[in-house]
Amino acid sequence: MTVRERGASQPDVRAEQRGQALAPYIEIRDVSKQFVNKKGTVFTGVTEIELTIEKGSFVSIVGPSGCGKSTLLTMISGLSGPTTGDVLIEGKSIRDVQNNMGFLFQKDVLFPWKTVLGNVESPLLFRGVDKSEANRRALEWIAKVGLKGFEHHYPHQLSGGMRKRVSMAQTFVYDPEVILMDEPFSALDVHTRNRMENELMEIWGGSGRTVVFVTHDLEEAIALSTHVVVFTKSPGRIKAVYEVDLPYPRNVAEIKFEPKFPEIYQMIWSDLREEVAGHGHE
Amino acid sequence: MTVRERGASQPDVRAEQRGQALAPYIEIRDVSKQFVNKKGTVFTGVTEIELTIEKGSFVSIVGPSGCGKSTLLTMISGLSGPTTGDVLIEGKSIRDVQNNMGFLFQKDVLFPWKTVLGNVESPLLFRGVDKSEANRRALEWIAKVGLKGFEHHYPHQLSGGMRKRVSMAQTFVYDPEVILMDEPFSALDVHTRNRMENELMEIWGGSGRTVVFVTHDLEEAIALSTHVVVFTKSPGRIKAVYEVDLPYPRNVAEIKFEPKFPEIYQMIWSDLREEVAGHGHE
Amino acid sequence: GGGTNTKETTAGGTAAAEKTVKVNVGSSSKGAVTAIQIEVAQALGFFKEEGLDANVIYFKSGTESAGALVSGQIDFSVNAVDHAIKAREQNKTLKMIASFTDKPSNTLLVSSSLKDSVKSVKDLKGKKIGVTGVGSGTHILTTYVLQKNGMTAEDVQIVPIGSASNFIAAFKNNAIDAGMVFDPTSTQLTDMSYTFPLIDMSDDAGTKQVFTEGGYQFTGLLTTEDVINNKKDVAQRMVNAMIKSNKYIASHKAEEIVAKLPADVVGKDKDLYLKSFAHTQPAISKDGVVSKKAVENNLEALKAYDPKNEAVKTLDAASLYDMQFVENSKK
Amino acid sequence: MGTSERLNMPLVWGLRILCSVLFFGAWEYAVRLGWLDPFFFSSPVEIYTQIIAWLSGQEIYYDIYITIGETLLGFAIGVLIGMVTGFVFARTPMLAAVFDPLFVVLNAMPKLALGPLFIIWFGIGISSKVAMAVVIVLFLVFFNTYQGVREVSQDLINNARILGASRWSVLRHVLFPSALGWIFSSLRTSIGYALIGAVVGEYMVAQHGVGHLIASAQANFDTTGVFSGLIILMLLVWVIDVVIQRVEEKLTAWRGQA
Amino acid sequence: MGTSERLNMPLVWGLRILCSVLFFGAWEYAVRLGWLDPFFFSSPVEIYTQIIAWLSGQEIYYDIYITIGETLLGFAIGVLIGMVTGFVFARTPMLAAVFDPLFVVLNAMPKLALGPLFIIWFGIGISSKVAMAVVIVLFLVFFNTYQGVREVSQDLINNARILGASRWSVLRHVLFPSALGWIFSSLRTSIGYALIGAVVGEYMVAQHGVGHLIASAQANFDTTGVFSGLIILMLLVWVIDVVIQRVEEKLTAWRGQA
Ligand SMILES: Nc1ncnc2c1ncn2[C@@H]1O[C@H](COP(=O)(O)OP(=O)(O)OP(=O)(O)O)[C@@H](O)[C@H]1O
Ligand SMILES: Nc1ncnc2c1ncn2[C@@H]1O[C@H](COP(=O)(O)OP(=O)(O)OP(=O)(O)O)[C@@H](O)[C@H]1O
Ligand SMILES: [Mg+2]
Ligand SMILES: [Mg+2]
Repeated sequence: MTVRERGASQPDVRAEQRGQALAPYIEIRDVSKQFVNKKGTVFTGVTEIELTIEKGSFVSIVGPSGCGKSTLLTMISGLSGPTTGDVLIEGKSIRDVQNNMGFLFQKDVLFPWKTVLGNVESPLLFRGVDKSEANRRALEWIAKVGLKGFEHHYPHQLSGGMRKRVSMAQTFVYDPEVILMDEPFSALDVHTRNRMENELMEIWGGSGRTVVFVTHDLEEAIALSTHVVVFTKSPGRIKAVYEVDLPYPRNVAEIKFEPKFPEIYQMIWSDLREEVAGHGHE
Repeated sequence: MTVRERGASQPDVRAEQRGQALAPYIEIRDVSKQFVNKKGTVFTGVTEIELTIEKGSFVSIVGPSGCGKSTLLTMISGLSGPTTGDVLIEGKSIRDVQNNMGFLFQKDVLFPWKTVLGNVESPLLFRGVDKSEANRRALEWIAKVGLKGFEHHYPHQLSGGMRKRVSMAQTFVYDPEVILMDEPFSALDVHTRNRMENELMEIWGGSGRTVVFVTHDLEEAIALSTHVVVFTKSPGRIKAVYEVDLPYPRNVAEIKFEPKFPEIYQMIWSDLREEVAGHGHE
Repeated sequence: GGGTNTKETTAGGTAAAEKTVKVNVGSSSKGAVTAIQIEVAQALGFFKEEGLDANVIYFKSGTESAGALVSGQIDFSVNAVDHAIKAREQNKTLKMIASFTDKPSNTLLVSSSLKDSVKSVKDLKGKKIGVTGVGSGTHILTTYVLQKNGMTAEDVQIVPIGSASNFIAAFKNNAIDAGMVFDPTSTQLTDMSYTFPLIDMSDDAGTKQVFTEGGYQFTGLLTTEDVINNKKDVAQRMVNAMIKSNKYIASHKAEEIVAKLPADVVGKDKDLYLKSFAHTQPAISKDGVVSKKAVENNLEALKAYDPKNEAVKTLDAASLYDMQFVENSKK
Repeated sequence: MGTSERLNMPLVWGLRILCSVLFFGAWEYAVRLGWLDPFFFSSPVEIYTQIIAWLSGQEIYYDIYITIGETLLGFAIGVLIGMVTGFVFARTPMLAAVFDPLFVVLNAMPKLALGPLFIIWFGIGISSKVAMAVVIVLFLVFFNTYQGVREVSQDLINNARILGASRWSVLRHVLFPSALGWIFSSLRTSIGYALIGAVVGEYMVAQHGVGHLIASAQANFDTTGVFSGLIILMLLVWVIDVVIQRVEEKLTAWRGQA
Repeated sequence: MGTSERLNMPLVWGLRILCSVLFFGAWEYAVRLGWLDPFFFSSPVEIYTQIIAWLSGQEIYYDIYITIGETLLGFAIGVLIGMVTGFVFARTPMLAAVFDPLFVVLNAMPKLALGPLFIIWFGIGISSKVAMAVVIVLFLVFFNTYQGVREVSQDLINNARILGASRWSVLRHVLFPSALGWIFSSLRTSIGYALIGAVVGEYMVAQHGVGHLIASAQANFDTTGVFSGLIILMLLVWVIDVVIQRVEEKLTAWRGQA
């Protein structure tokens, strides 16, 4: 396992074991994001972010609440640019939303005027997929997230966890190359969560897809990822990047019982603990 | 530990150890909730719910996603009536919102036009508390949830976890007698979560306050509660009610290491597992 | 100038001409007795006799109608000669080619509550007098009447009231003490005994109290120089039809004439229409001739109204009308 | 209203009829007792008689046809222009910044004063009335669409963009459904204004139409005619409004119970 | 607009001025070349001269004072009534169900036809113009408030109720701020309509006021006077609109960047 403190040069992460390419895919170069409110006060969301993500890797981001995890994802998605620095994909600076990206937002962003089916179909229809084909693929994904029978419900007729799952189907259905996920599973019961995690592993494992995953659950982060990025408390910086040296394919429910797991967990946790313990309530 | 299958008569839960009263406080009598959509199709959210909650108890509800946990809380809050059956507080049928209740919604329901301070103050001002007193108490709670320095931020300028914490402060600040909480801590990092859990224990422990708590984290449910209610999968019924026989005061982070804990966990989990495993993906 | 909307269609066997010509004629309201020639010609078929297919279009007021005439949307318009004067001030030439009313046919009415105190115009000092609008014919006449009685507009309060129906409301509300109005409003008001007439300029006697000699040109048929020069034939037929109306009106009793008019012209209250027509009838021109003296009186009144208006002072009365068609129709 | 179907409709109708009966009853009574002057207020019975008389004739149908034609045409064109400009402005802040004061100011222009220009540009036929209706409706729909689109949740737009929506798809699938409540609210107001536009146009110049009918009645002091014409207009608007509401209910079926 | 402050304001002004110059330039040019008849279109230079002449006199200020007074008074009363009824109707579905068609239909009534009634009820002074402005503004504000309140998130209302808000607090702290965007949108439209109402009232009957000035000019075929009057009105509306926008920006400062 490789541990790398922030500021050190980018590690030569080995992903050959899964037959993935090695080239830097997403590069985040000394990025910071500042928010200016109407009174002109400046608030720094994240700062000095330097991170390289290889094609095919699964990077989890952990850190205290409010440290800038969502802010970073938003910048990678191209929805909002960094204040300083640059975000590049395949060497090209991101100026707008990319076509090959999926983003599972932390917020609830389903289209309230579309049914479950309509919501899940929509990315396919936006992409010009044939209506009947879109329908077929959407129904398949609705079943995969356990919502068979709810195809014609509107979002306001669903529970919180069900809405989250519709969002998941909406993202996975068009099979994006880069998947950004912001706390996707926290509203799910343990079992559904496990199923979704395995589904994600399956989608990601087979191909060169790249995942950037935000979670508060360190176990989940380690279980899923090739790399875990630890953020400092707000204004967020990268504290360390850990490479998780566990073999794939992994069964998420079982991996905790790998002998190496507690060791990795302890290592990252001790690092993270400092950050999360430090904030608030002073 | 008492285990009681659904349909059995209400148990004689012992709460004397914490000096609480024994009288049934909230009674849910054979309640069901049906949703009728515009086409006239009927969907059953929950059914045959029969539950008595004593004053001063801490009841957790666990169950698969979409089983009707939020629906039940909404009915207890008085925001929406049951289709059949009756919900009573102190023997009186609930017809409207109660003044002594707090409800932490699953959704994000902060007032977007109010600052953090304004949001936290508002229940006090609604209740006619003096402006400066309201201010003082609100600031105190903002600090308790770790948001010192963000008093004048608007909700859209906060991260997901921060917004959740503002909601918490908004509920706790007016010290309601009954607190309904719908997955309050799932968006928080481990440490913040622990702090919030302990804060909750403190608020609840000292007095006759009653808490109904929805979570997907069985550990959390057991760690906090006097009773754990397990729901079946949709349409939700009560499968079993467990009394958690661990001593108070509890330190939430440590209680897992109590010798009795794994035993209780296994027992409830085996019950819950059947339900969560059963749904979807067929 | 227009010309575009005079469609010529063949209609065989007409006595007056081989072709039926379609013309657009503007008027202000169906029930206006000062424009009754149009309705009489329509009802009695005078237009048809002249080979005209007259399309009568109703405008909100004479101003809109005259504007449409200038822009060529219509070929003829029923207006007061004052509109021709005002258009001339804006460098547009409109000419009256036939007269409809050669007396002011306005009545100065006074609220019945003042019956005992107001015996002459002089008694109106300090009172509120309603006119239709600032600079309108009623306003000008009021000023002239005041001047003739040794007063000026400053001695009273002039209140623009707008449309006819507003006058009745204004008298009812006691918002005005007197008003310069024409039919059917004046008849209606007197009929309802809200008011009594102080000076009635519908007949010779009343007119002479104000304009000692030559009358006063009120309504008539206006057209543009373009029509006069380029559509002589159409203009001639129009004037012929109008003179037939004038002669018919002069030679028949009010009851007979009104009986010939359709219901939408007469309105719901037949009796009122008859009374107001009978009241206005003396003002209706018998031969359609516009006299120079009458138009000069108009200019006189305007000068009284606005002494600073240089354009009016130099204006030649004869340039505001053209009697060639009336002359021709006598032949 | 979208919510009305869940109300007790017979009761609603009962109350509507009760209120109408009370209103017209009081009116008739007041006229008969001489509290209201029938010259200005006519009376319900007379108005009723007049409307029946008109409806048994033929001309009124042509007048209605003309007026409704002008209204609907003006409404359709105005809504189209207003909606398109509203969308464009809401999504193009620069354009909005430059021209939005112009819209406010043009909206405030008393169209009555432009009568002569309308006649020059659009002639004395129905086009000038349609144009009058258009310029009135346009601004109302513009302002509501503009505001409606600006109130659309940026999060939903972001999601749509991530999901690959083109500008047009964002418009079609996010902005439009989201602003629908506002657009319909403005449609309900606009239909009234379209009618007012047409009627003002007919006041200005006309040969036919209900507005012309009212103007003629007014010139003849026929208050009964004026009110009868107004009531016919109002009934027409009511019918159109019911249609608009039905469409709205269809299009906003996704909404939850209030 | 709320967003304008983040735009490049000098550029916005530059474009505004450029467009105005082009527009007025083209107009002047067309008149000089004889493409437009000054009888109907006057010309920018003449209008400018007329406005300057008016402004160096005294009467115009009184006219402006009268018209603005009527407009603002009518606006204030109309907004108040419209907002209150809008809130009440939105929160009382039964009332709304019974009377909402009435509002649509009354809105569609050509107020011009009611002139005589306004005079009887309100006299020929400023009250009748204020009343005219009120009845026009009222409906616009009503419909937008009604819709704005109905669009308020039920979740926020629920939260407020749980937190102990009385009906009044819900109104004050949830419904009102939430509907604010809509209310302001309707205010911006309404101010124009209030002015139109006042001017229509002045057309109907008046001794003073800019509307009266325009009507008199129109009666004299004085197109320059008509346009000059209109431009003065529009400038006034523009000033009021800027004030409304400033207030809106203050009240909606909580909103994020679009
Ligand atoms: N629009 C904004 N204006 C001002 N500050 C903002 C804005 N958006 C985010 N922030 C601030 O930036 C910081 C990072 O926010 P972000 O949402 O990225 O946190 P996060 O790591 O995702 O937290 P969480 O785990 O709670 O979701 C927070 O302190 C937040 O207050
Ligand atoms: N307004 C509604 N109309 C129709 N169905 C509804 C409505 N609200 C909830 N439901 C249905 O009722 C069931 C229970 O929903 P509820 O929100 O109570 O679930 P939950 O137990 O809270 O789930 P989660 O853990 O995902 O939040 C779900 O199947 C949902 O689809
Ligand atoms: Mg976040
Ligand atoms: Mg829930």
